[in-house]
Amino acid sequence: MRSGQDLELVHLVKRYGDTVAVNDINHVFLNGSYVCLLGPSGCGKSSTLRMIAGHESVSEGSIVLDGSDISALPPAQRGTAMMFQNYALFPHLSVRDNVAFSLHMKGVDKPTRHKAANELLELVDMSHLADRLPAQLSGGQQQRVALARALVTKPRVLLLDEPLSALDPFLRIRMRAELKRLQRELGITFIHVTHGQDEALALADEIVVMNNAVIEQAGPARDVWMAPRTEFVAKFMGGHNVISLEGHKIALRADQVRIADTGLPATVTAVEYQGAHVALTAMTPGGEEIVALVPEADFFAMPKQTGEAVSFVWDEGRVHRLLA
Amino acid sequence: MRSGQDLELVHLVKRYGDTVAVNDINHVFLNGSYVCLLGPSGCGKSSTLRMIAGHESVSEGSIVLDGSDISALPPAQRGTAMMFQNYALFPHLSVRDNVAFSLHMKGVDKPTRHKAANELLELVDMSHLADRLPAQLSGGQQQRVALARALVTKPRVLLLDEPLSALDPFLRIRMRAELKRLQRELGITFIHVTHGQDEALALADEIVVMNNAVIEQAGPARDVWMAPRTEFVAKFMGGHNVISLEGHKIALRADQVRIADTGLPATVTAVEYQGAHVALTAMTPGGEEIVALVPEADFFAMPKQTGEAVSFVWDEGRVHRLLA
Amino acid sequence: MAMSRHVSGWLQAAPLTVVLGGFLIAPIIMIVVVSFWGATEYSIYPAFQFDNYSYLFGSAVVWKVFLATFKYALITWVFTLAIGFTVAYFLAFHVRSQAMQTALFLLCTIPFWTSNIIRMISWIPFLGRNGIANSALISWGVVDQPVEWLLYSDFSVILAFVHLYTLFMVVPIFNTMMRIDRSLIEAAVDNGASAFQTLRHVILPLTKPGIMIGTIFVVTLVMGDFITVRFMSGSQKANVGRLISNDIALLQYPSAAATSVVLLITVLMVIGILLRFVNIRKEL
Amino acid sequence: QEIKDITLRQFGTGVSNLNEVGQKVKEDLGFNLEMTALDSDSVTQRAATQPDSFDIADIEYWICKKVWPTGNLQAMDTSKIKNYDKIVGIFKSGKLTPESVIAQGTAPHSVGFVEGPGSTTFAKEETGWMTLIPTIYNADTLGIRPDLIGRPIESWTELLNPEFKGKASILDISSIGIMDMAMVCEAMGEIQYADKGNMTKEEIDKTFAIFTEAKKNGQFRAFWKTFDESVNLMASGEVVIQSMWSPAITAVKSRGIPCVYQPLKEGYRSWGGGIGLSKSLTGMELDAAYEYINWYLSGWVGGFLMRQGYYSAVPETSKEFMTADEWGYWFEGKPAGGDITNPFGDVLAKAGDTRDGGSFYERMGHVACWNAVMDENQYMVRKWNEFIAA
Amino acid sequence: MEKRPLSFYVLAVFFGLFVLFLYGPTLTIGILSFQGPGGGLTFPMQGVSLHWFRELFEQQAVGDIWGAFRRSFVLGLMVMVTTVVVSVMAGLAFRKRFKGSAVLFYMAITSLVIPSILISLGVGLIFNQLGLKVHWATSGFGSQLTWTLPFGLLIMFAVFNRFDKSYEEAARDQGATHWQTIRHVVLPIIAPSLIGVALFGFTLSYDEFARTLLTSGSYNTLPLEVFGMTTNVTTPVIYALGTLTTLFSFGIIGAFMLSVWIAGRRRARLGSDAGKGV
Ligand SMILES: Nc1ncnc2c1ncn2[C@@H]1O[C@H](COP(=O)(O)OP(=O)(O)OP(=O)(O)O)[C@@H](O)[C@H]1O
Ligand SMILES: Nc1ncnc2c1ncn2[C@@H]1O[C@H](COP(=O)(O)OP(=O)(O)OP(=O)(O)O)[C@@H](O)[C@H]1O
Ligand SMILES: [Mg+2]
Ligand SMILES: [Mg+2]
Repeated sequence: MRSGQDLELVHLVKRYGDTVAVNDINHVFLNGSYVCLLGPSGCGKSSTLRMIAGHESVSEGSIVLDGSDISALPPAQRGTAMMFQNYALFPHLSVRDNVAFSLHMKGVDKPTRHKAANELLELVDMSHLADRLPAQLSGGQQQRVALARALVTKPRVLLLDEPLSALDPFLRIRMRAELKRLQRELGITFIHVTHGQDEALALADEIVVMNNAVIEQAGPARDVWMAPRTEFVAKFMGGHNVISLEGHKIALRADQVRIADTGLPATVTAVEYQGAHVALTAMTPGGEEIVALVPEADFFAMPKQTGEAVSFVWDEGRVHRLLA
Repeated sequence: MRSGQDLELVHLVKRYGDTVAVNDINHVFLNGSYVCLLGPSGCGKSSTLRMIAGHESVSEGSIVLDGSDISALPPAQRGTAMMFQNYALFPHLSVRDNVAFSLHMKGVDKPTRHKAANELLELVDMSHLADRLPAQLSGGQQQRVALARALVTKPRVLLLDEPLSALDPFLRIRMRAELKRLQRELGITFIHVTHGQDEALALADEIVVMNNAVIEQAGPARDVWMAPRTEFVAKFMGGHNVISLEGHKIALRADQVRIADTGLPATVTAVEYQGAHVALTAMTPGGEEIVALVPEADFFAMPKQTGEAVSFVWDEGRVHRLLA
Repeated sequence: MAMSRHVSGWLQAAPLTVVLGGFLIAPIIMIVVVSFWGATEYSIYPAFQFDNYSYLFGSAVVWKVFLATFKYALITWVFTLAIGFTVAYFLAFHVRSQAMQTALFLLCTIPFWTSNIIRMISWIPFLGRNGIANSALISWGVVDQPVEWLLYSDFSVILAFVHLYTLFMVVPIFNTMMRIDRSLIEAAVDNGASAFQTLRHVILPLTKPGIMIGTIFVVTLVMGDFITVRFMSGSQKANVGRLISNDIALLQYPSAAATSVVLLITVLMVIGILLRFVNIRKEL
Repeated sequence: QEIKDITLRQFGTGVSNLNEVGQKVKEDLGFNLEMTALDSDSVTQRAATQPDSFDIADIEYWICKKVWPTGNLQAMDTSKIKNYDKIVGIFKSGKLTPESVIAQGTAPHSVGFVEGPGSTTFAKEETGWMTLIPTIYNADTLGIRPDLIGRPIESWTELLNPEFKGKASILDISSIGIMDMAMVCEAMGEIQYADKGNMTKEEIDKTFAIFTEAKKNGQFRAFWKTFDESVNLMASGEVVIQSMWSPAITAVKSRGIPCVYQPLKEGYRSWGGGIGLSKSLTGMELDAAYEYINWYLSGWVGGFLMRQGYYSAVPETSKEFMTADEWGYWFEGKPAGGDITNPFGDVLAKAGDTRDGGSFYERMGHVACWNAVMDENQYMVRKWNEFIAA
Repeated sequence: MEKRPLSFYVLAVFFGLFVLFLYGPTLTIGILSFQGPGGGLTFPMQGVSLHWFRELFEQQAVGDIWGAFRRSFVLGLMVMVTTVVVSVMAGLAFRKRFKGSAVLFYMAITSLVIPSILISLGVGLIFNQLGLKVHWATSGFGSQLTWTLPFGLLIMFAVFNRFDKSYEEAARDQGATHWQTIRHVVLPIIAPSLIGVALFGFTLSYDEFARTLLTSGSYNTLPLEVFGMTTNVTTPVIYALGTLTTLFSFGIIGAFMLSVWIAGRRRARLGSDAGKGV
């Protein structure tokens, strides 16, 4: 639901010399929503985020928060806060002082700012390590401190640039649950840049898929995944086959493709075990690749080898026609 | 099948001062198999691999290849070759010279060694870039060169330490297919260290799960995933719930848990959209967490919110009792 | 394995050890030994006497000279630090392109390639009673008499020191600054720090190692100097180095050696204290 | 071995260690003479400590007093010196003329002879074995900038006159400087020295006390250590009165800046230099060295040096290498008939100019003391260091 | 282009002044070296000419500039080569944390901070007492090394701190011997830094004064000669020399930069699509 407090990008452009990093994008980030900016490397995600944060000047267009154009304000006055990819914790300050840094800068006295910092450390469950230096923390712990530090300014919008990419897969999954929980509790807008579609799907209320400096598709996570508009989105979101059918490109979910006795003939080119499923890649006579995600029990009941001939079927209703 | 040419670790121990990085492990790597060493950070995977490669001395025990103890031999004489995580391509040498390096060291003359290098570059499809320097290659290209360089010594065992971790997710999936293809073609043993269980499942003939300097479980990928022996393995491999049932810890696959009207009652704590599925996390009255992986169509037919009460059921036959 | 590591380490370190042994340790030992010797007009003879030291510690002038040496070191340090830090800060944080940074940095290092002595004496025509500075000041009407203290004074000595040694401050500070993660600055700005607060609370603390290394260079160079003080003060001022060089010139080696020993101990103590604040090997 | 392969290594101060001499030696004698110029402290140091680094030492007599006892030099047989008889008396008996009074300080003759080869103590009179063969000497006084002072200067006391506060200078070579100081203190009537060339500790203390006081009051602009520093100080106007060496005056004058080598009523402070042979010289090299010495005294060098304002040890032979006008101006104190140039072609005096201080006999006849090394030298050196550091 | 904050302009002016301060004397010398034949060491200029440069190439009244230059150049090269070799070896050694490395490290630090004149004095004394001749190529050479080696070593620390050990492991894996690894992998990779060490070693030696003062023997090195000239020469010849040595230094830096640039171009010609994916 749109409200007066949304963050809005209006004809936003970013140029670095001749490179156009962000090309005239328009978008409304609903207040209190968790938005993931998704896209391949170099598509302009960070540039967009950094313009919102105020760390990069706006070449053209404007950024409107709460009805007023913030694009000329200094970072600290925008009502946004940023959490950096490598966390950017001040290495010479203790965890508590890191969190209290912005209050210190405002001239808040020590007891008050330490109290405020402690509260936030409590929130991210880091009170017990408040006196450590950042170098003495693990990646996940550092991330929480960075989060606490970003939140201490009571931002309206929290910006996160690939916050999970420095963590190992195990921790990544745990931390993403925490991010989500925190966003729910605080009720503020999170804008989270990532190039992992699983991360975006898991977290986002809304996914914004960028490519080549423009927004290819934006919408609720499920809409994007269920109905990719373009071939790019379909491929990038994963789990989809893009094949030509009757002169049109269509997207077909891999988990909807079944092996049958008749159907589209194909030759198995790879078999990848994925735990609950087996991904069976096969080549059609037309030279297109199709992946079928077969439940492992079904697969092992009738295993296929590379080189074997198979036939694929799917429900017609599952076919989704692509725009481009 | 065991053959005389297997690689065998016998009571292998590695100590760094007081730290025991590898604690008395025994394992047979079957000749020609693709083995993944899987485990959390710091569990001793790299140490094991580096002892096999000869880059780390063996504190105790021995490494037997082809029936003879190689643990005292210099790296180049072991019949092993290593591919490094950051590829360690010599930055001052062209791609071809990188691949030809070991032959150069042996004193092979230029035409001969270049010919050999070209053959391997052909194999990894990099012939067209043979004159470039490593800095002029993308990550994926560098990886192929590193592979070619490791293979030029005609090793019996190729050791790979997190070979895919420097690549972005998209590329990672493509390169892992190539690794698998190559291993099949060459028919030599690959020992691949990773901490991604999806990677291990997709690639490995055999998975060796390490934890705390010991091997927790080893076996074919499907066995490990279907029948984790310990709680640690069950949790680490993912997709499993570990709950207490009748005084025993059991593992239960998340995709086998269904929502029903009666059954184990629980309260939803998180809903994570994953594309084809939705991961529903809930808390049992006993304080245990259960994840149900619900096909998205089913879920959205009857969506659940955080805080809602649900009941879970599963087929008794799917319960798998854990050792510890 | 462990054994061979030490042995090959020793072999590789041997040349360095030999050079330092022969041209650093042996000379120091020699100086210590000779500091107990006696001297005639033209020669020195082995002895074991404390005359040189008792004279050294007994002379008020010597104490004053040590004090002056510290004074020069301290004042020079303050100026080189202030200037060096500012210059490095400008280069590291205000110059945007790396090519420009390198170019400007090289620009600063080029004068370093002209002989120190020549650079030093070229201040003389500038600062003299009828030098450019005074002519300019008079023609602008700032003063009507030549300013005497521009040359052959503490001012000119320190000016020359600052001129010669500021670069030794700029380089390590610049080096440390360049290694500060830029996102830390953004994080500070994001947290509402003003440019000055960022400088004070983030950049300055993180630049400390560079400052320490620069300090080590400047302090030791100034404390060991003997030629700048002589030239720039017209022989009117003295520091410990001059005391030593005068003694050497007059063949009073034992006395020079005794002064040297005291100077060496002083310098090593100062450096020892500074090294407590920085791990040089890590900071490079 | 042929004579042309021989190379003799000579070192000394920039005053007389000139490359022209080396070239002329090559022309006239056929062998090589390598010249290294150093400041006077380094000269002493090298003569005393590095006997192998030279064949010929071009040093001053007071330096000789320090260096000779080290045994680094060998005595020279005067019978091999052709012009020995023509060497002026100052270097043999100490007397310029039979009636002269011997001045205080380290007079050249007092360190000019030893009993025989190998002897390390000086003889009282001529023995036939010379330590140094005299080459060059002069009478020094204060140099002034008449244009900036604007009144006559007559006494050494003017050096400490507060009128010249911040505009005076002396040289920073202890053995020479102390003598200038002594001249000043004696002229001021503050101290009566028994022998300025051999002061007692009390005399030394008193002398330094007076000068240290002056230094602290800012009397001195700078101290100089070499000839050219003094030239620069004077020429740039940093200093208007200072102890100075004769050719330094001419150097200032040659830039068109007025400068006078002011004769003072208390007399001159004099110095002399000579060449000595390294202990290690033997055989053909030694012969070549004697040949060089004889050549040195045979006039060309003398003329060369005298035309720069120094005196030659054998003036007679030098006369042949000077024009009558030059001889008249430099030696006899007569007004110049035409432009007087130095060997490098710089004009040092115009027609009608006379030399400051007059003729050879007027100048060398008024020597009050010689640069000296005294018995309390080490004590003096320490005090000197303290003075410089004060 | 983005707008710069005011502080940028303030600092830019400060930096400009600093550069002026650095170059002022060099420029003064530069200008004064073009004095007319009648000119002195100070302003005002008395005409403009190349007289003093010509003079520089003629025999001076005293001293031997070109001999000194030659010696300094040779000595600089000697020191340069030795510094590179010894500091690389020591750098390699220090990576191993061998026994006694801490002591050696503190020795190197001492060598760096010890007042130069003490080295001069000590080495002079030793040679003297042992009855050895001091000579620029022996005692002078050794004394200069005590100054250049610690610098070289520190640079090597910096280099090896950033050196990825896996290059060596890869080489060992490929069958390279210890020596081959150094020769074919380590040295080529650190070569650019070695050029830096070499340049540094050469300059430090070429400019070294205090440590050579009592250790160079009969023949002066260039800085000693210049020092001698400051006391023996009253003409702008000394400035001409200064100007010339500065230009000489520029030449060396220029040649160095040119070679780096050419190397860079040669690589660039081979093309690159790094970062474009597979
Ligand atoms: N400071 C800069 N100067 C010049 N070009 C830049 C700059 N920053 C980014 N770019 C260019 O702008 C484009 C977009 O960059 P951006 O960092 O926004 O991409 P991204 O989507 O964040 O990529 P990644 O996933 O790799 O972080 C790229 O082509 C990049 O090369
Ligand atoms: N050179 C070393 N010196 C001391 N301890 C070491 C060294 N290398 C590894 N260790 C320790 O040995 C243990 C195992 O390290 P290892 O590198 O084998 O783990 P890993 O499984 O490869 O972890 P990761 O996934 O983080 O690479 C860790 O506790 C580590 O800290
Ligand atoms: Mg980015
Ligand atoms: Mg590892």
